Amino acid sequence: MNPVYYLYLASLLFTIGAAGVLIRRNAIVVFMCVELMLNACNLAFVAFSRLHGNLDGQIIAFFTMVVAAAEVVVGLAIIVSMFRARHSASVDDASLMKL
Amino acid sequence: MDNLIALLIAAPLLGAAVLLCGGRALDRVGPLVGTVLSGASFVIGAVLFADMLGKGAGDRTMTQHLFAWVPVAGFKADVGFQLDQLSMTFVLLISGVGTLIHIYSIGYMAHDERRRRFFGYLNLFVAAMLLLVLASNYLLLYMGWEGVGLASYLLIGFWQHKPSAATAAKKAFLVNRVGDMGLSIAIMLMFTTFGTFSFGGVFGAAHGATEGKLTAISLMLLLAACGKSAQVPLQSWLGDAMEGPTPVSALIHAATMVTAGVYLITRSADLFNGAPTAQLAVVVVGGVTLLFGAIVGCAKDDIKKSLAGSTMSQIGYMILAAGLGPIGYVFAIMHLVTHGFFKAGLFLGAGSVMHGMNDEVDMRKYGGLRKYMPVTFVTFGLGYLAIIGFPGLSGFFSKDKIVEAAFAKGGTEGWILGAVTLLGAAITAYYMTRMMLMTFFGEERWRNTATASPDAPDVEPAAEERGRHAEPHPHESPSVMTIPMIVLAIGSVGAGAFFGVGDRFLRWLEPVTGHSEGNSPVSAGVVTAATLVLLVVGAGIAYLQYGRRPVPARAPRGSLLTRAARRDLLQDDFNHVVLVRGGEHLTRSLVYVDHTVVDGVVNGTAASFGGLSGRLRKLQNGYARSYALSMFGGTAVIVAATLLMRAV
Amino acid sequence: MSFPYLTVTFALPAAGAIVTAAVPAARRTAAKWTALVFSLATLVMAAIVIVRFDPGGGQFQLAESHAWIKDFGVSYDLGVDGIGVALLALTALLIPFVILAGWHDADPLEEARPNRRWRPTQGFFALILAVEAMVVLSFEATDVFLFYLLFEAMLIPMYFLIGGFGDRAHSGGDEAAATQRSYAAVKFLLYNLVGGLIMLAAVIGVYVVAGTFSLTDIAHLRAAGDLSMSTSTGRWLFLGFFFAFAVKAPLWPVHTWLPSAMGESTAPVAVLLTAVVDKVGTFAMLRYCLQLFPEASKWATPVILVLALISIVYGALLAVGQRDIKRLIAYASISHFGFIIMGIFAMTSQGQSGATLYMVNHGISTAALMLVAGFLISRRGSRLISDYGGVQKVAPVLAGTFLIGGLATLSLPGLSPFVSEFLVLVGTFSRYPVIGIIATIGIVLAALYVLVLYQRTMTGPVKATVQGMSDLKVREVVVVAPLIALLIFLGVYPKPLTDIVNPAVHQTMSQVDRTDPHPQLEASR
Amino acid sequence: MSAPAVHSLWTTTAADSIGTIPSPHIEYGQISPVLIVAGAAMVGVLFEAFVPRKARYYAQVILAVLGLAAAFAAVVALAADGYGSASKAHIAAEGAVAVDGPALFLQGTILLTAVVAIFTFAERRLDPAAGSHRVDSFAAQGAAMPGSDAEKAAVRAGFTTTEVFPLSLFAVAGMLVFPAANDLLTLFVALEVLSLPLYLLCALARRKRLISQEAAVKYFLLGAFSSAFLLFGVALLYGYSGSVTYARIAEVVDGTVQNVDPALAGTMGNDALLLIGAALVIMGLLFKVGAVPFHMWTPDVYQGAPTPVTGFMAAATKVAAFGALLRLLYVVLPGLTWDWRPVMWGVAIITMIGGAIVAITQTDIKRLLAYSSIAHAGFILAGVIAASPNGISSVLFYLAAYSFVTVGAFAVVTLVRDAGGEATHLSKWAGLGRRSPLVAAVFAVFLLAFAGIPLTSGFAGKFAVFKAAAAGGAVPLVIIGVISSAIAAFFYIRVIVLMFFSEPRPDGPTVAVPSPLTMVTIGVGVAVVLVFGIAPQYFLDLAGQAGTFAR
Repeated sequence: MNPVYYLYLASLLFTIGAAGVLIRRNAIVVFMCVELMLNACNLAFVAFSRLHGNLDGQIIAFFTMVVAAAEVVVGLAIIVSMFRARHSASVDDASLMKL
Repeated sequence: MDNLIALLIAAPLLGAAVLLCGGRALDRVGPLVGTVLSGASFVIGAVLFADMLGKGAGDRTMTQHLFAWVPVAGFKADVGFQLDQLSMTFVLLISGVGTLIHIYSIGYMAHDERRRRFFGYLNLFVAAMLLLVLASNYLLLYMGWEGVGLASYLLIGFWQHKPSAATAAKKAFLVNRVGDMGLSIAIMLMFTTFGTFSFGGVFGAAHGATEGKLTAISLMLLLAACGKSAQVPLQSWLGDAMEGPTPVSALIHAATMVTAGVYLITRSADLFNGAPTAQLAVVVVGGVTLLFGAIVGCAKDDIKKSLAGSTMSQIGYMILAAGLGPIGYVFAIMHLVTHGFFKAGLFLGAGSVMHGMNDEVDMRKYGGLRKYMPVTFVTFGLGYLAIIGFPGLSGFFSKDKIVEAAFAKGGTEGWILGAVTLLGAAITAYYMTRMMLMTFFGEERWRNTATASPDAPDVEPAAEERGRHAEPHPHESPSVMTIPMIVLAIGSVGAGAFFGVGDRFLRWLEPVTGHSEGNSPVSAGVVTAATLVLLVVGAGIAYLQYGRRPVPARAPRGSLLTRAARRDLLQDDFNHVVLVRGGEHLTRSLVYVDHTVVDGVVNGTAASFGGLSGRLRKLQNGYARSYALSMFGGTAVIVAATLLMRAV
Repeated sequence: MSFPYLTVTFALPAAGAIVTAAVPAARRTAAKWTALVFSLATLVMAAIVIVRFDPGGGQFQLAESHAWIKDFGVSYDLGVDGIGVALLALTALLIPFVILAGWHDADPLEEARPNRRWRPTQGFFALILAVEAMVVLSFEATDVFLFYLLFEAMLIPMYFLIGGFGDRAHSGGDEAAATQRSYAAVKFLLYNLVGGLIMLAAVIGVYVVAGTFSLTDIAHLRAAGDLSMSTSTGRWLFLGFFFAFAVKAPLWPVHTWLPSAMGESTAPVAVLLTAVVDKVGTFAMLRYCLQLFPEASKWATPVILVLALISIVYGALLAVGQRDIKRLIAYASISHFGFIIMGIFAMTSQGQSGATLYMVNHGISTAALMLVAGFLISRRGSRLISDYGGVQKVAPVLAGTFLIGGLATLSLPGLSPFVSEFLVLVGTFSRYPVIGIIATIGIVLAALYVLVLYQRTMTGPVKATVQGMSDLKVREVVVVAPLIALLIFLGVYPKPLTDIVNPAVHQTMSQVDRTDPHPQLEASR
Repeated sequence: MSAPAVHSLWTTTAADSIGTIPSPHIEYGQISPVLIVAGAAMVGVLFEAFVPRKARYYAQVILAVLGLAAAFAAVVALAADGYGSASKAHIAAEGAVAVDGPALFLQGTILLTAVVAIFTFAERRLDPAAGSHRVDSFAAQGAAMPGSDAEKAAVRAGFTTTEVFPLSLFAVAGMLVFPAANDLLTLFVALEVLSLPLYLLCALARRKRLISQEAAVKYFLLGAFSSAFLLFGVALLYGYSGSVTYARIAEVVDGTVQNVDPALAGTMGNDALLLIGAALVIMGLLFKVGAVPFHMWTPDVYQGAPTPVTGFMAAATKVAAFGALLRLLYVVLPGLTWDWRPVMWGVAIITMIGGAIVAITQTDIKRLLAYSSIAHAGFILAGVIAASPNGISSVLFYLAAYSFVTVGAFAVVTLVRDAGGEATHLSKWAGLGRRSPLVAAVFAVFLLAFAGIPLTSGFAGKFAVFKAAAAGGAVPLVIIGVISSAIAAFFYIRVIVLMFFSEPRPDGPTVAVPSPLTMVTIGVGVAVVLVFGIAPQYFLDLAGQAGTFAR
């Protein structure tokens, strides 16, 4: 199967994720969309890795997962604390600072 | 000997410095110091004069070089003096008459608390005037030129608490400044043409210059002369200048300063001779002013203003004569000197009259004063006879010569000029007779009338002491005032004959100004006869109007011409409307422009930035998602741009 | 390595500023005296410089050179030519009078003192000395970058002087005064900063083109023909420089900051501003615009002359229209700066010598007039002309000095400004007759605004508002008398000054390679 | 043993026995600065676990400062060994990080900035003591809900969030690697390592916790978003060149690559991969430096975060991010100069102008400084664009000059307080010059430096950058930069006017007297302003020598 298709899929996922970030209000969901984007990247890495016949891409994918995990830890901590403070996880409510 | 020249100026200058910087301590001796120092410079002048007479006509010019004033590359102005017959004539006139008037002022200003300063200013004037006539180059002359202007400004406005005086002073200075523009431009032209502006250099090279250049320079000099000598169109200030104390009017605005223009033209003879057009302009100016002043003189009821008009007209004679070229220069100067005597005399007389009349200046409130102030009457009378050119008195000789010279110009021009001068003589006779009659003859109109001229609410404090608004008690002035009058009277009687008989003055001045007899179409005799006839006519009319019939205490409405003449032939109204009003509008609108337009543009830009900032701020709406959008959009744009960049 | 005269001349006031600022808050008088002493020491130093300076010598004398920021091609190069010396002397001369005149201007009003640490007096005099130091150094610098640094840096202390120590005589009360003042200060700073920043671009350009900032090196490069500056580049750079200097000078139409700045600041500060700081602008035109970009200067001359001409007439007319004494003087200064710039760009010996003399004379005359005006205003507490009248009756000495200052401003012959003004006119006329003639209108207008001012304030019946006004005090006479004496001396005997200036001007002329136009026919002496 | 070899070793699936796995060759000495800081951070974590609360604060502060100092010493030592110079600079740790001039210079700058920033972290004199316990600018307990009883209790108990020290050390570690990263993977990891702790630090303000948390959320979400872009960009570049090491990619871009296998040949032909990938990576970095249009997080985060953190972020992050950007553009994409240059031109221009203009109407001092930092990013970009050794060194110099001043400025902001904590609204600053001239004067000095007035560090930096840009032919950029700095001058001056020329308000803020710690921070700032402004030659030389990247 032509690796290019994997690439298309990756871009599609990435775009979906990005769109989600722009559209969804709930911080958790937004964050999940970011994760989706990261995974899209992973797919792209693996695909290219296969294409070029070296392992770098796959190794990077592992790194990405670790980083994503770390992001989850930090992100959830922040989002949860915000949620507890305002009883809402909507990113739009968090707009005290503007102009 | 030559080194004495500087002293001529130094003496009065020292006086000015001492009197103006010195404190109240000098208040008592001030007048004396001033008078003595001015006298000193007269003595020095006399010594130099004697020395000069001792020499041959050819080498009478003395020079003294003090130091380099402004040396910049080709531009070399020195502080140096040149004393030749022409300057010498002026030196004697200035320091002589000046000293007399100092003496007169001791009496006249006796009660003024600020007389120390008054004498300081007088000395300053004498110094500046001497500098003017002694300078050996035009730039230094310019310095004296403005110096006398300053002195005149200070003295006209001496009673500064009178708004009218302050205004008159300002006006005089401003009008003169216009003339000064001419002088400075003339000097610049000289520099660019000859590379120098020292008398020697310029006159030496004059013949080499094109007529155009010479004309330009000469016209500019004429403009300057018009300013100082109150010639049309810059004459308007002289009338108002009468706001100053009368001695000032006598010294500055009759005898000396106002004749500076004549000096300038005569001094620049070599330039004017090469520029016929300019000379024509000069005679035109002279002729017009001659009549203008005379007419104004007829209409004024204010004795000083009337005399001012007469001064204008007399200087008109001189300018006209100077404009005639070599045939006229000498007589211009001669008339200048004689005029210096009798006009100063007349003014001092007027001052003396005012002194006795609570500073009343309106001749309609005079009358029959001859028996109250005999000395004044006699001296004034002699001055009167002199100015109308009564045979044998000084005016007769000098004015007659000018009339002859005018005819001698030849051609229609000659006829016209001759006619003008004759007409002027007639009018002179008219208004002077009128003045004489209104002041010293007729009924005593000042009886039971609370006097004081409306336009001068409070003059010298002296006046207040004498209890004004009461009926005046005419009385003769103290001898310290009458003696100078007597001396001047003698001068105005004898000077003419002394100069005229045997062309003594002509021979004295000829080496400097050069001289040529024109070819007069009419003989001297005829001219003299005509002059006398017109004289009688003028005086006669005046007698019929003011001698036979009583003079109304309030001025009648008068003919259109009269009314115009009373307002200086509407010349002031013109100035007011065009220059003053126009100027005010211009400046006001410019202030507005500066504030709204020039400044507005800048403030506008600042404001627009502020507005833009306010609008851009709105983008920062606090929503994380819109921030993300801008990032996303930005990325998209960048990607697109990069790809396009490659595609292009 | 000889004695560093120039460094010391600038270091003295700089040190003075620091010391003065360090004086304890309570010891105000001490601070004043410290400042005065330091300024006098600077004056002495300046005198020594003049003595050491040899008019016949090389272009830049008493030169000092030390490496500084070689990455920027910048070195600490000092040196003075005649023009620099003249202005150096002017600065050193005026500052003591400024300090003396402002003796009480910075005394804190008792109620307006939040705490002990607030020490306006120290600040005021320290800032004045700081300005002096920077101005002095900018006259000494022969390195474009060094000059630029000071050109910009001197704005800051000046800004605080205007905004922080404004004129207390204000119609609108303290609050209005404060807002007006900070507006004026900001306006001053922004105008000059914008000018300076545009100049910065040009300065960088110079480095890119020449690779050095040293005037002498650049001159050598040009002489050797190694200076590859295309005509257009030269012109752009010239414009960058000229704009900054025109703002500083100021030249129409970028002049509007001056009236507000001078109006709102105290008289001494106004003098410092217009008589000293602004001179840096005209000085820089003469030294940098002309010497760095001869070709461009000649190219731009017509336009600049016209602008200068507009400044002359426009400034004078606006002066006539003013109601505020200080703003009137400010507009008069604008007119005078027009003359200076005209003289510089007339490109004749007379014009440029005249312009240099003009800078000095204008400094002295404006100082005299403005300081007396300041004394007057401090007495009555108003700047409006209409609030005065008949002052000469109650305070004759004040009126007299005011009149002399005014006469100097209208450049009466016998007072020093006349010499310079006439030189400028002649210089301009000999190359551009029409412009020269139109400029003479300025003479008449000057007489108009000065005499109107004098008439309205000093003459006429004594107004109730000025009744019992005190005449000049000793301190005030000490300030004014020497200035007047100087005006008269330089008016009658300007030779010492011209002797110093002429060679420098000749140098400049040769660098621009212009020669005076010859008179149509040589005079036979 | 080179990277591809390793991979081939992996790809040949168990052909021969995997008996000998060569241990990767790591030059520990050369990457010691990173190791020291990271180690110190980990020790700090252990401290949190084992050191009693009373002693924790002091232990952490000392540890952090010592760690940073030691790391700095290591950097100096390396530089002394000549790793800074082009001759000895090289790639360490299997091509992961570069040890060269720019890297060392920036690491040194970051470390020193971090030290002074840590001082402000440790400041405990500003807030009134809660009971017997002195408190710093951080929440008593990050987890405790704002205004809740739990929080009150924590405050009463005198809890303090000493975790901030290890967190900041981790961030520093990331920052040290960021500009030195020599392959895209390292770059990404370093980015995350430096970002994640900052997200947390933003959320930990003691006062105004709500906006603090909001700042954290925004920063985190947008940061994650941007790093996703960056990562995708990495993927594309990897796809294009088959490798993530800078050197390799550069070769491929230049076309000077050896032994091209068919797959590579295929992807090499596809410029879209390269261009889009490069654009995305660059975008990720521009986000960190806060360039328009990726700047919008800056004002909010700067305002919301605890002021010491803001200062630290504003200074250190910018330094690190610009370092990475420089390396990327100069090492990886020199072959692409003609593609990225126009784009960067655009970004630089709108960044300069936009930052300056929007700042004019700001009313909060921290937001004002945020926008000013945006404008400065624009100026620095102008230097980046110069694409010449001169450009590199000018940027290095600018960063060094800028960072300390920024930390100092924010330190001053922490001093001006009223009942509600720091009084950041501009109107409160009115007449500060009358109340406490010294503080106002110092702040004025910083503002003048930001405005780039001559004889301040700001001017020297600006001049260096513009000079490089002009020499690089970017004259229009210089002119725009000059204009925008004129606009910028306006609002700096506005603040000065406010402080000195307007009457103090009765309810105005008080100025807290800080401990020596903050004094040092501010002192360093002032010193840098003056030294860099008046005698910058030494540092210019330093930056000049450090001006070349290792390939």
